[in-house]
Amino acid sequence: MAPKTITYRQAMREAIKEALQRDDRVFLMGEDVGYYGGAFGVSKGLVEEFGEKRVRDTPLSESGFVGAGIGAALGGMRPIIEVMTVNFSMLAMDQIVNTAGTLLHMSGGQFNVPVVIRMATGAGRQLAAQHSLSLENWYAHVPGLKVVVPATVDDARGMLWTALQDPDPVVMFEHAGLYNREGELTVDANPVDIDTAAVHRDGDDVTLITYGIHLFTCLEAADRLEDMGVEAEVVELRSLRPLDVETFADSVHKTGRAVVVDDGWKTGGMSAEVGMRLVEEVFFSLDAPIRRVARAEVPMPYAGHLEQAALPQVDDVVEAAENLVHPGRAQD
Amino acid sequence: MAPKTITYRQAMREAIKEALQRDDRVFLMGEDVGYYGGAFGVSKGLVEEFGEKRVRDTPLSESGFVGAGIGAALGGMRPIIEVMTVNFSMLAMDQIVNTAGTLLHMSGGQFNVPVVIRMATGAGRQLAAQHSLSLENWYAHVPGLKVVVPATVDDARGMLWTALQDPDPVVMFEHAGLYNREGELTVDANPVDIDTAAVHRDGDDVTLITYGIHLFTCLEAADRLEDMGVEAEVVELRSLRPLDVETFADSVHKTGRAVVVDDGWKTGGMSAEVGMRLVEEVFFSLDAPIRRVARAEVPMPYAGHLEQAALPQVDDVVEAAENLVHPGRAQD
Amino acid sequence: MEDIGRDQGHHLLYQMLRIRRMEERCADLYAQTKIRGFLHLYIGEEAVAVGVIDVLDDDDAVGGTYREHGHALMKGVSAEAIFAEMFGKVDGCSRGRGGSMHLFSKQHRFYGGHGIVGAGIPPTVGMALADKMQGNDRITVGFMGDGSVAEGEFHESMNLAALWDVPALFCCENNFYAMGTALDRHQSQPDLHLKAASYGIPSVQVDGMDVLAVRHAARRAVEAIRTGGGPYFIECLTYRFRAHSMFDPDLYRDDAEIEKWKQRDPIDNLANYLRKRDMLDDEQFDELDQRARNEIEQAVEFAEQAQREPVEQLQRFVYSEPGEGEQQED
Amino acid sequence: MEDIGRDQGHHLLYQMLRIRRMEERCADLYAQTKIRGFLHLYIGEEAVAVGVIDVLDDDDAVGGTYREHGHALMKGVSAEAIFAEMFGKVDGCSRGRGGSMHLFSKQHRFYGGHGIVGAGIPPTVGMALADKMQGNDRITVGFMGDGSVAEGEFHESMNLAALWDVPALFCCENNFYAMGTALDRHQSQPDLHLKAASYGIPSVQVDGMDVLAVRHAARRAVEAIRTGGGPYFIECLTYRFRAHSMFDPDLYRDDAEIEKWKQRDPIDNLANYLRKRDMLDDEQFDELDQRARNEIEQAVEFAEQAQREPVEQLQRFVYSEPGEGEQQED
Ligand SMILES: Cc1ncc(C[n+]2csc(CCOP(=O)(O)OP(=O)(O)O)c2C)c(N)n1
Ligand SMILES: Cc1ncc(C[n+]2csc(CCOP(=O)(O)OP(=O)(O)O)c2C)c(N)n1
Ligand SMILES: [Mg+2]
Ligand SMILES: [Mg+2]
Repeated sequence: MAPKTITYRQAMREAIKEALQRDDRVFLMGEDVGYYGGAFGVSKGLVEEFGEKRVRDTPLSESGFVGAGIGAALGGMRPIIEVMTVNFSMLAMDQIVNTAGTLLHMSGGQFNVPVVIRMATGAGRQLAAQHSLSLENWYAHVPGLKVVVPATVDDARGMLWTALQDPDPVVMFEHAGLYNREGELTVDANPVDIDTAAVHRDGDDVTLITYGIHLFTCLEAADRLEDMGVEAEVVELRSLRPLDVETFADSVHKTGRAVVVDDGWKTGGMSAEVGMRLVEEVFFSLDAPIRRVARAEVPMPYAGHLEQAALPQVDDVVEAAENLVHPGRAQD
Repeated sequence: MAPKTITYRQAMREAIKEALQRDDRVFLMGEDVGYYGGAFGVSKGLVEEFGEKRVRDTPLSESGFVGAGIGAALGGMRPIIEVMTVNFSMLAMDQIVNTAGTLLHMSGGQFNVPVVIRMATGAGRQLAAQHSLSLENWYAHVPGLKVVVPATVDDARGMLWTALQDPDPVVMFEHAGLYNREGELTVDANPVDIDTAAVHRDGDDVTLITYGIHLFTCLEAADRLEDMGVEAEVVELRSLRPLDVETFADSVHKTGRAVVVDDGWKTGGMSAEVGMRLVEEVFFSLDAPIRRVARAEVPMPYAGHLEQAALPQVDDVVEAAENLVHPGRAQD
Repeated sequence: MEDIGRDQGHHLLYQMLRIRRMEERCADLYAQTKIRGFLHLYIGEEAVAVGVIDVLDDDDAVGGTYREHGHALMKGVSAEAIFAEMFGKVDGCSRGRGGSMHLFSKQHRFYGGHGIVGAGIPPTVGMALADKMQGNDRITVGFMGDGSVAEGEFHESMNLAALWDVPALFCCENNFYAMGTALDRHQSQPDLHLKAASYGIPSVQVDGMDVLAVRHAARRAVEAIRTGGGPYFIECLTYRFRAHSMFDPDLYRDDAEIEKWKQRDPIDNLANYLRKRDMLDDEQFDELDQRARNEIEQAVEFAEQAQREPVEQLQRFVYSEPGEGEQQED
Repeated sequence: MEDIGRDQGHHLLYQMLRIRRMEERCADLYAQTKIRGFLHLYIGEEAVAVGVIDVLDDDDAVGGTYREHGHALMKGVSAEAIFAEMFGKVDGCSRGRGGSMHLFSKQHRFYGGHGIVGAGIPPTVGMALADKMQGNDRITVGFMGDGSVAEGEFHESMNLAALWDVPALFCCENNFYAMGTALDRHQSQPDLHLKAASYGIPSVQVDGMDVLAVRHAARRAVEAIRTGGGPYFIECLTYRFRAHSMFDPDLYRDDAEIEKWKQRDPIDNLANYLRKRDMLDDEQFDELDQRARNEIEQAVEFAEQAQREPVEQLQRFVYSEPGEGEQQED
């Protein structure tokens, strides 16, 4: 079978559809997942196919329906809970962190919570401060949760089923800027693991470590760097909790240099954690300080030129990597 | 005037009282701040003195009353909003982050939000998973917010007034384990700044960087280290946002070694950010990897022996520092 | 219902026309990608903003949702400042930082478009509380959608407003849909004013396609608040003629339903009322309409010409600069 | 009210005595620092847990708040497992991980003490939804305090439960205080059952100091749920005789008020009822009481002897081990 070209959105939709077909206990719930077709069109057509009970529109009640999903999981179902975007997930934060994330431990192992909580994340569409957050790092901070970030169509297609097999809560982040992106679905896309990082490109000079949409920023930067004679290795985290430290530490052990690229704010973001793991694991292999390329520390402005200036760009990654490899040169 | 011995709780109470006396626009609001006297007894007696309007008991409605406090600030008041503990602040997260933290920017500078949001934080009292969080790092991640952590009685007494003068939202964390702690209030305690770190002890061999309750863990560790011939410098952050990088980077520039001690979970915690700042600022002065001593990655268990095992202890700090200074020795 | 005179009638009609023409122009400009991000149009719902805000004093405060262009315009924010904002220009009412969903004007006590459903309600309570604590004789009006009534913050806010007896007017724009979810699929009790009543808040339901009915209800509410002090709730039954946002293919509503509501267009409604009473003829209507169109065209022109914020200013307004922010309403 | 026979009467009395004696013992053990952390006693409120849980089937589920010892015991969790839990021992019903606020027993379908006020309510809706979706003929009971009714999650949950018509029984233990805040200072509508009714949920208020009244209301509710399928709400008017927690100096209540309520002690109430009908004498009472005391003493003994979890196991139960968790109720 030839590889099939598909959008990220379609890949997610197929994943949900397959899950609904394979397991009666699975249902999708969230705001406008039904008749609207999902805020990003991901679940279009599914309510018509599976009915209102298994593709369940909810009122605007993030804490209520996420908590209800957790309860449904305790009661034997396997809910896919869609929180429209990570911005609104703050309203359900307590349920995700302090109910889903604690029940197994607090009950001494009795009550595990098999839910998958999906949410769109990220900026880049001029939605301004309240609709542009990237809070993956907050969820990745919490023991009891697993956090995955599909970036490729293979992962959009494959991660959901694996996550649904997991007895514990999995939070899945889909960057809204990816839905229209096309990619080739490899034939053996399904199933995929949800706890390893992937090396997308080999290189000896510097490692670019990232996740989500900036995989593509980094791949483009690596192309540009190649033209400049710098061989960049690109590592995509895929899972933010657990972190596959071995894969990215091995890479930096080899290259001696790392740039960590993150869509969220820099201070206290994922890139800080990745950086510190490198310090802990391969400090003596480091030839240069670790560099972070992340979002500017500002509530995201609406105006397009300001938004683009606030977000990590290919140029920023190229410059950071180039500076590490040739410290003197950039100043010229 | 001789220095006065006072508990942290009394210092906070005096600070609130003074603020209520000095500025008519100031009022205290929160669950049980009135007739109960505050969950930790901080506001005991104040409703009797200032009346129900200025010491305002709220229903259990974290999002509602925090948002109301934000509105009151917009309307010309200077509310001190008490969220009983950081655990419950997740219910008000959206208001704090996505209203208080965004309004100034979204409005192009028109609507600043002069609130102080106080909350107790931390573990150590066998309150189990849901009541033992330390999420200071989450708030410190957010541009638009300032985050301060008084650890000494001087700061408990002095930071509030300074924070109330700030035109922007300030989140203040009080570790619940500090309220009973006594300290000497220095005569010139008031006012204090809320944006610099403090060096509590000088030393040339290693820098211990921390904030909140673990200032005392670190000071004790430094005493123990001294006995072992290791001179530790102790830096207390005081403010988590902005971070006074200069002070702690200068110290590590001098000592070449750093242990960062944090009450929260390690992954993605404050200690990761502090560590990465050191990598960015003084990488070439580092003689050894930066070490983190933080909470074990587990929802806090109730049982006392498990809780203590999960929390940073003086022993852990001593061992980490000692290992950095004498890498070979500990293995013996 | 109260009778109105010719001038008042023309004034209300004109205000609704300004909003209508503004929103239609927004749709064009979105298609031309001059306006970006989310854009939620108010077409069909004009009688609500106009009827309510018309009875307010200048120093009363108003806050809205992300569907707030009409409220901003009616509260006095200029069309220029609104379009410049949506164009992301520095002359916008939020200096281009907010966009369509986040119009602000401190001068007009318009405290914003809020993007998080329900999250604007608690601050409304707080602003009213501030007035009460300071003895100010002014009220705060918070608009909200039917969808927000399902959010916990609605409930927490109603309880607080009632307990503290604050001078707030809550105005629910019940347009029967929260995005694609019909009212009876998101509310177990679709008579939303009964919800507020269950907190002891005086509460009425009103025809939101009839600006005179809305204005009448709002006037009574405002009087009650100014004399009694406590909160009040108005549910306006209305309808959006357009999709939820420019991204919405609007697959979940019947054409017939939309048509039925269009028969009740609030502008036609008022125009017919005035015509029947000989207070309006076609020429007058056209003149009002032309005036509105001209204002909007000029505003678009202004926005086109306006400057962008230099990118060096990206990090401004994260925190107040020294000396800023101290005069906050005191 | 339904009549009860002697056996039933003794059974209910005995259950309340078990709870009372357990709670009294907890207070001692807290003073001895054998129990640590937060401890919230149920003394005075026993009729609620006993009256409601008595009419449930074994495979109905129950969830509570942090004041849940009584519910756990009544649902079948052994006093041994409860005390061992509060002692932080591995034989505790949550292996010492949960403590007083977080008793759990999967075997008894007791899904926990929940520490975050209001946050247990949405999961209750979800558990009932799961039963409905799977066609299970069982119901889920969620207990909550009056304080939780002010939280947004209460409101979101009532709406969801009513919209989805789930087999859930919500039982509000209205003890007139949320910590130190009196009911009428935290609820604009202190008749809490009216709140649930405003979502279209059948709802009653009942004397929570009268176990027979509670049981009667619960039986009717459970029948309604099992036949009709939808949710039901019972508000029990009750009172805690002790402070909110062991940290609470209880400065906000009148002694006279406490005394008044103590006159209505649910145990005395039932005992008097039975005595009047010649179904109980002093000797029988003492015998029941002694049986309860013995059970509790044995449980304390068990807890004393039980082992602590080895510290090497600290990180267990953060995630399921391979093979664990797959049998989750399916
Ligand atoms: C808390 C939150 N959840 C979800 C959204 C996404 N969203 C934006 S508007 C909307 C529907 C709101 O409907 P309603 O309150 O009736 O207002 P209307 O759009 O009809 O004016 C939704 C779900 C949001 N902005 N905030
Ligand atoms: C969300 C949240 N806010 C605050 C608290 C602190 N707190 C614990 S119990 C309590 C009072 C609850 O009162 P009520 O619901 O009436 O239950 P009762 O204790 O009377 O049984 C409060 C404020 C909490 N646990 N959770
Ligand atoms: Mg609507
Ligand atoms: Mg109570």
